Amino acid sequence: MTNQRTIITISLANVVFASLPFFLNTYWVDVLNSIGIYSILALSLNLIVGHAGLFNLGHAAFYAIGAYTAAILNTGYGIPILALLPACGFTAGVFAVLIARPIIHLRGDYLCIVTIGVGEIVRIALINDVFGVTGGANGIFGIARPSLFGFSVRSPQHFFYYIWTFAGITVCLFHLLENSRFGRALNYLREDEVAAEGSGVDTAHYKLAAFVVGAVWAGMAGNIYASKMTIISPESFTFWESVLMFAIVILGGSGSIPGMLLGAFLIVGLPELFREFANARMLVFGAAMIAMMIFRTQGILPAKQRRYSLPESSGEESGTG
Amino acid sequence: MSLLSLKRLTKNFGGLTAVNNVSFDVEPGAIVGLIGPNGAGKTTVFNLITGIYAPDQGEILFAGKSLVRLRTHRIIAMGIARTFQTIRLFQNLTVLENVLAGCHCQMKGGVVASLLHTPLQRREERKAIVGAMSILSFVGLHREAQQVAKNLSYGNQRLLEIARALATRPKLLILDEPAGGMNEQETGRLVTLIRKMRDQGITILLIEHDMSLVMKVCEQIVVLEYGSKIAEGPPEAIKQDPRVIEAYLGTDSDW
Amino acid sequence: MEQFFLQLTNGLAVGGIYALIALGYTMVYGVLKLINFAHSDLFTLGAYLGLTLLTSMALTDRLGPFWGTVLLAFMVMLLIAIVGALLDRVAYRPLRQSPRLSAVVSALGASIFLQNTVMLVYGARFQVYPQGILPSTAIRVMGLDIPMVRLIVLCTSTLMMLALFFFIQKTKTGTAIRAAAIDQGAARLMGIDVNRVILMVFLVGPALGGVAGLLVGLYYGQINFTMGWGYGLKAFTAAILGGIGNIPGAMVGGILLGVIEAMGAAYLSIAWKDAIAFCVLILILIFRPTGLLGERVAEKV
Amino acid sequence: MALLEIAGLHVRYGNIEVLHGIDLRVGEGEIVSVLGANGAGKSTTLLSISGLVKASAGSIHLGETPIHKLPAHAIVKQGIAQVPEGRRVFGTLTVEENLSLGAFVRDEKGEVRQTLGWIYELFPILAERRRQLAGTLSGGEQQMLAIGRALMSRPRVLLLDEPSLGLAPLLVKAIFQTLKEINGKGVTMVLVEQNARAALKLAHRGYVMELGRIVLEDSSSALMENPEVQAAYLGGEKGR
Amino acid sequence: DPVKIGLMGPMTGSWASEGQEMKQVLDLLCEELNAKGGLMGQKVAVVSEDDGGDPRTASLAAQRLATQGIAAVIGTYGSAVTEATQNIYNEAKIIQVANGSTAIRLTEKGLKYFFRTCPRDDEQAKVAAATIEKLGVKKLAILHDNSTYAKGLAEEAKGLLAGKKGLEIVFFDALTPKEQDYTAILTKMKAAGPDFVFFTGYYGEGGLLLKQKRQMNWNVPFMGGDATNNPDLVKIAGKEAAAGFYFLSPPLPKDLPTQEAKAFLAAFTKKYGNPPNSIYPVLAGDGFRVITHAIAETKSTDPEKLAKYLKTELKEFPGLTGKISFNDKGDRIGEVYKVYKVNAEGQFILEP
Ligand SMILES: Nc1ncnc2c1ncn2[C@@H]1O[C@H](COP(=O)(O)OP(=O)(O)OP(=O)(O)O)[C@@H](O)[C@H]1O
Ligand SMILES: Nc1ncnc2c1ncn2[C@@H]1O[C@H](COP(=O)(O)OP(=O)(O)OP(=O)(O)O)[C@@H](O)[C@H]1O
Ligand SMILES: [Mg+2]
Ligand SMILES: [Mg+2]
Repeated sequence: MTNQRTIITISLANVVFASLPFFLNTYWVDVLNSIGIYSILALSLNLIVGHAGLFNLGHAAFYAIGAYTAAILNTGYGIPILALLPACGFTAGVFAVLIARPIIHLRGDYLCIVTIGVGEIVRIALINDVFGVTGGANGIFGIARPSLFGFSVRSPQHFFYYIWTFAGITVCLFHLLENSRFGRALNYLREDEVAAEGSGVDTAHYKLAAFVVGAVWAGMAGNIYASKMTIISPESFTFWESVLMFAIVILGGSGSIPGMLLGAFLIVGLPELFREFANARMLVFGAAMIAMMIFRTQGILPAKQRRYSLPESSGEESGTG
Repeated sequence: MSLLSLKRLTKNFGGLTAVNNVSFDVEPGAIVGLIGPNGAGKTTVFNLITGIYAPDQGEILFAGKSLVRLRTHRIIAMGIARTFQTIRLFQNLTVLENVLAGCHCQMKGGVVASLLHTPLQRREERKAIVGAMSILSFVGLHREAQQVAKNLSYGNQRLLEIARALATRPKLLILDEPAGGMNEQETGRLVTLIRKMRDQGITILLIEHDMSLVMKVCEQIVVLEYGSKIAEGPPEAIKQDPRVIEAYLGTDSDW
Repeated sequence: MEQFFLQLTNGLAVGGIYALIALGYTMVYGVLKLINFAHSDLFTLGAYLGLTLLTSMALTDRLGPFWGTVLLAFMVMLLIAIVGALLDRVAYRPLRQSPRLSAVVSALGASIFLQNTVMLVYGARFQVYPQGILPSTAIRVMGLDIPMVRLIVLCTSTLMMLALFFFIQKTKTGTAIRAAAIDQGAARLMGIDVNRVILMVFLVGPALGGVAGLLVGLYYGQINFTMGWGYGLKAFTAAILGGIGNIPGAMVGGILLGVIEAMGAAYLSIAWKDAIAFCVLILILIFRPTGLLGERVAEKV
Repeated sequence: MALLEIAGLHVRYGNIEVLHGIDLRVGEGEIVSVLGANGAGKSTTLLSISGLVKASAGSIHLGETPIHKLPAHAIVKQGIAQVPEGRRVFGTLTVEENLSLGAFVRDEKGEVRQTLGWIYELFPILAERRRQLAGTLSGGEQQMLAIGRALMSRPRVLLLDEPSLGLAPLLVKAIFQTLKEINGKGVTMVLVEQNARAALKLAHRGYVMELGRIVLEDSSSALMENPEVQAAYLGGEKGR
Repeated sequence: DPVKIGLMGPMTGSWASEGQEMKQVLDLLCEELNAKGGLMGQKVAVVSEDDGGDPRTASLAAQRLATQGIAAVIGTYGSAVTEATQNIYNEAKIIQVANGSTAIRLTEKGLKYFFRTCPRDDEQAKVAAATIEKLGVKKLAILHDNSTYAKGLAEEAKGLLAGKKGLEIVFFDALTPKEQDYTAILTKMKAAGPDFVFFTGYYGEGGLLLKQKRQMNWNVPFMGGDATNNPDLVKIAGKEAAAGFYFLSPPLPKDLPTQEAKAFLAAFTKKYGNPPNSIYPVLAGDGFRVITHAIAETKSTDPEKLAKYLKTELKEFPGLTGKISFNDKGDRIGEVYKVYKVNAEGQFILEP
């Protein structure tokens, strides 16, 4: 059966991937870590941009909120960083509710600029040491490494398994989420809002929900980032970060989970491969971005139609009741 | 009690009164036609009923409850479904998914249930798909279930809109020019379908310019002109009504 | 009070530049529904090309500051227009039939590419315009010294905007541009050559951006290869504030944004200046979801 | 000599071919109607005449000129106007702006104004709404606008894709009457209609399409007598 | 095998001009060293990586350098960027000599292999405060740009000067870097009526401030931190506007009487056509020279030995920017900062 085949292929791929740290040097492992974090971010943004069709170019704000929540609570109150994972998601989610609620009715590009604006406001607030807890431009340092049952995640190799386990869980959960009532509802409002509302879908609710779920995951990614770097500063949460995440979603193929992973490999990995070009590496990267978009206009791995296994007796006509 | 009743409904757009003091009732189980010249305000009436516009004045009661200022999806959940004058499908989704949109308000699974695919959620999902497929067979689109909606022909797209509306389990179905762009044969099939839906207990309110269809299926007809109701009655009476003939039907008695 | 008027003229001048750049965003957006992120780098390129032409051809020495600058402006417009059209040909045209956001990513790539091209060609250091091309005097209005340059910047940008406005509203090509902006297929059925319209848009929009770059160079005297991002973001904000796709909107949005920023800096906090501007933007959009002069909404259900 | 001649036209969307070799001739001053079920390819045929979709094989000639290679805007200049399916009025422009766009290929201002006056006579409601945004017009009003807009270019050949769609019965009659008059002034027409009876009444000849092929071609009166056509397009019983 | 010295600097992004010049300096010094026979009989090679001026890219650059068998790494410029890499080098036991990261806390962590050739912010703040007092300032305005470095310096100086008799800080705020119009800020600052302005940001903004200040006919004297030490400042501001501007800086090579400095300046100008623009690349050069000197002296690339040598044995090494010794934390010892003033010709003149 094809289904079994895919399962076998996927498991094999996972085993190969999991053994990578034994073959790669630390640098490449760390590149993979970076890719992992961006995969998580892209998966979360994919819900908002890819599925709900909401044009969000300020995702770094949620990422930042998560990272700063982790940093502040960890350095200030000594709460273990791993225990803060849900808290980071929670604060980012709450922030998303507060922000998204009034702006959710904006359409397309108006929403886009507002999200950019929110991203910038957050960054400026961090720089200006809002509430006196963000450390201003210096950021916050001395963030603890995660530790589980006395085992401390320290080296890039450790982080590889930590990050990619989280990414794997995210993939599984989001796969389920996509193939459910919730995922479909997001698609409806992406396709035609009036028709969605006219079919009984509470569009405002789902837009907000997309933002919240996306923000929660970005917040948790922020926690992971903070614990990996042990120092965070506003420089890590600029508009450029949002742009990168956005580019991953579109380039990978919006709405497609494998697309997000591949997109993260390309957007984060290519600049590393292009290190050979020294000063011209970003130039080459820019050109590559255009080229990839042109060759795969729908994204590299565009989303596939959902397939449903249909009930047997769908042939004969029956009632509506 | 009437299923739907409009009371002195008025809607202005800038200086234009698109709907002017219109009242009429729809009885349960009836097939009611809403006709009138172009720009008479028929679609606007539908948009008022489904909450896309809010009326400037007047009251809309559905099964005794007021619909005024409710959000559209709430109104749908109360048991009113509609189709659109210009087709509004989810073009890039499959036919089945389009119908599942209609099932949406029958289902409960939220974010967490969706994330975890709880057994409850799975059962619900299963049920929705079965339901959606039976509705598709009902309108005759079950073979296209896994096709992308935009690949359907125009007539089938219209049917799909109806299927999506049916999936919300409406008590009242309102159709805005369902036969637009259909030929005689297809229109004939639509007539059968409309009757079949009524036999399932669904009340129907429709706008149509195809008089052969209207006169064939409607039991009651409301005529609008310049936003105001100018006549109401059974087809025979409407056909004879001089005002309607002058404003809308024309003298030629082809139908 | 003195502070108020100084800040006002200051805001107006900056706003004029934002508006000029915003026009390029809005025009391209109007027709292609594309946010041309590379526009900000065309602006930067305009500033750099202007500098090259200025120093290599000594136009202002030969023709005097006024005519020299005018000629210079035309040359910059021409060059940037060509680059704009090339950009469209290479990065956007292959994406005409694909989802809207794909072109946005291509635009981001183009932006990175252009920015780094400028860096590699001209170096990463600041470049400095020769001094004294624009008069450095101030004129006295009601007891206030208002620098001439500000007036010049404001007048130039206003003039260009008005010219564009009449072009779009009153000429046949302008009508064609507006029609193509709504429905390209239908526009072609009217006999409009849509490809020409798009070419037109990619000539005019970047040309205005290029001139804005030149103005910035002349006005501030200092340019660098990353300056596009900041201006671009502000100009894009301005375009949205006024209602994207709407030409008078871009002008109003630009000027307003300039003034809001100046006032925010003067009376609230300099460090929070941009945050204040974005807050005002968000507030405005909450109450006017399609911007100040937003597109006339005409979606009928 | 046919004014408009389509020979062996193949059209594909992506990798699906929807027209498999269409041959169609329209004489000068003729009204030809095209019938066919949904999805038969009628609209596609009209769009390829206007150059909005490109033929993968075959040719289209207007008189002596091969137009299948021309871009859409050049075809309009040749005198072919279309009332497209789904109206496609410019929603955020006013009624009058829409109409003047219809005359985009014409240069003489005075004559254009005259045509505009004529359109307003034909459709007085458009005159009433001349400053309203086209997108807020009712469905039928938009249809009138689309027809008026096509007429603004004073075409030699007018392609109509379901012009009666969504129009009130009185208006359908009026529009068919108008089309007849315009035809009387020498305008050649291709008419795609679901209202087959009205279409055949107006047209001189007709074609029937099925699944991307022409399956029948005859004079209108002959088609109306044809039992297959009667069953499929005219309704078994007495239709409209 | 050659002895590899890493260079981590911003080759792209906003600070690309610094990083690219850092590379120029190191390439030149490396050539000279190889011409003299290299180290321990081996050639020396510079391996450079781009940190993009951003912490995340920098951490990857550091991982990459760490796997390339380098004996030590020079860099980088920004403090937050350096901080993101400190642990990586430390864990990999690679000596890191930062050249532009002046934030105090970098050396307060007790990292064994971390050094810097630039002085710390508090050093500079001390000199700044002393200068301001000496000039008899009564109403002081302090302006920074919200960057780690500038804000740190501004706050240190504020701390040192607050409460001093006869001196009032009438203005303390930040501008947004990379903009071009600072008249709004100047107008606001002017309204506060300071008789002296201390600007702790970078030369690009500094030049514009001076220029726009002059356009407003405002004659208040300005002083800048060492980030304003760049000839481009004068170009941007114009000579008239820049005249009279004070700034703090480690001594420029041209003002050092030593042979090394003069020779370096000549060689650099010869190779690249202009003298170095910024002081930080020169400090990177000092890092390179210190490290290569230590390797030559200890005849080893063992980090333990090198670190020990640098901390305990290296004394008064004749650097390009003056004498270099390190304390136990890895900070450079000694009064490094000097006060400069721009003269009417736009030259930088060392204040007595
Ligand atoms: N959003 C709107 N803004 C302004 N005018 C509107 C709007 N919606 C409808 N109208 C106007 O209201 C009138 C009634 O429109 P409506 O769509 O209800 O007509 P209709 O009876 O459905 O006509 P048709 O049979 O042609 O579809 C029309 O004249 C139309 O131009
Ligand atoms: N843009 C498109 N992409 C892919 N397929 C298309 C496209 N447009 C039309 N088709 C398909 O081409 C076929 C012919 O369509 P066309 O619109 O020409 O039919 P028609 O005869 O005009 O039908 P109708 O009466 O519904 O208007 C149909 O099967 C349709 O699904
Ligand atoms: Mg209607
Ligand atoms: Mg059709």
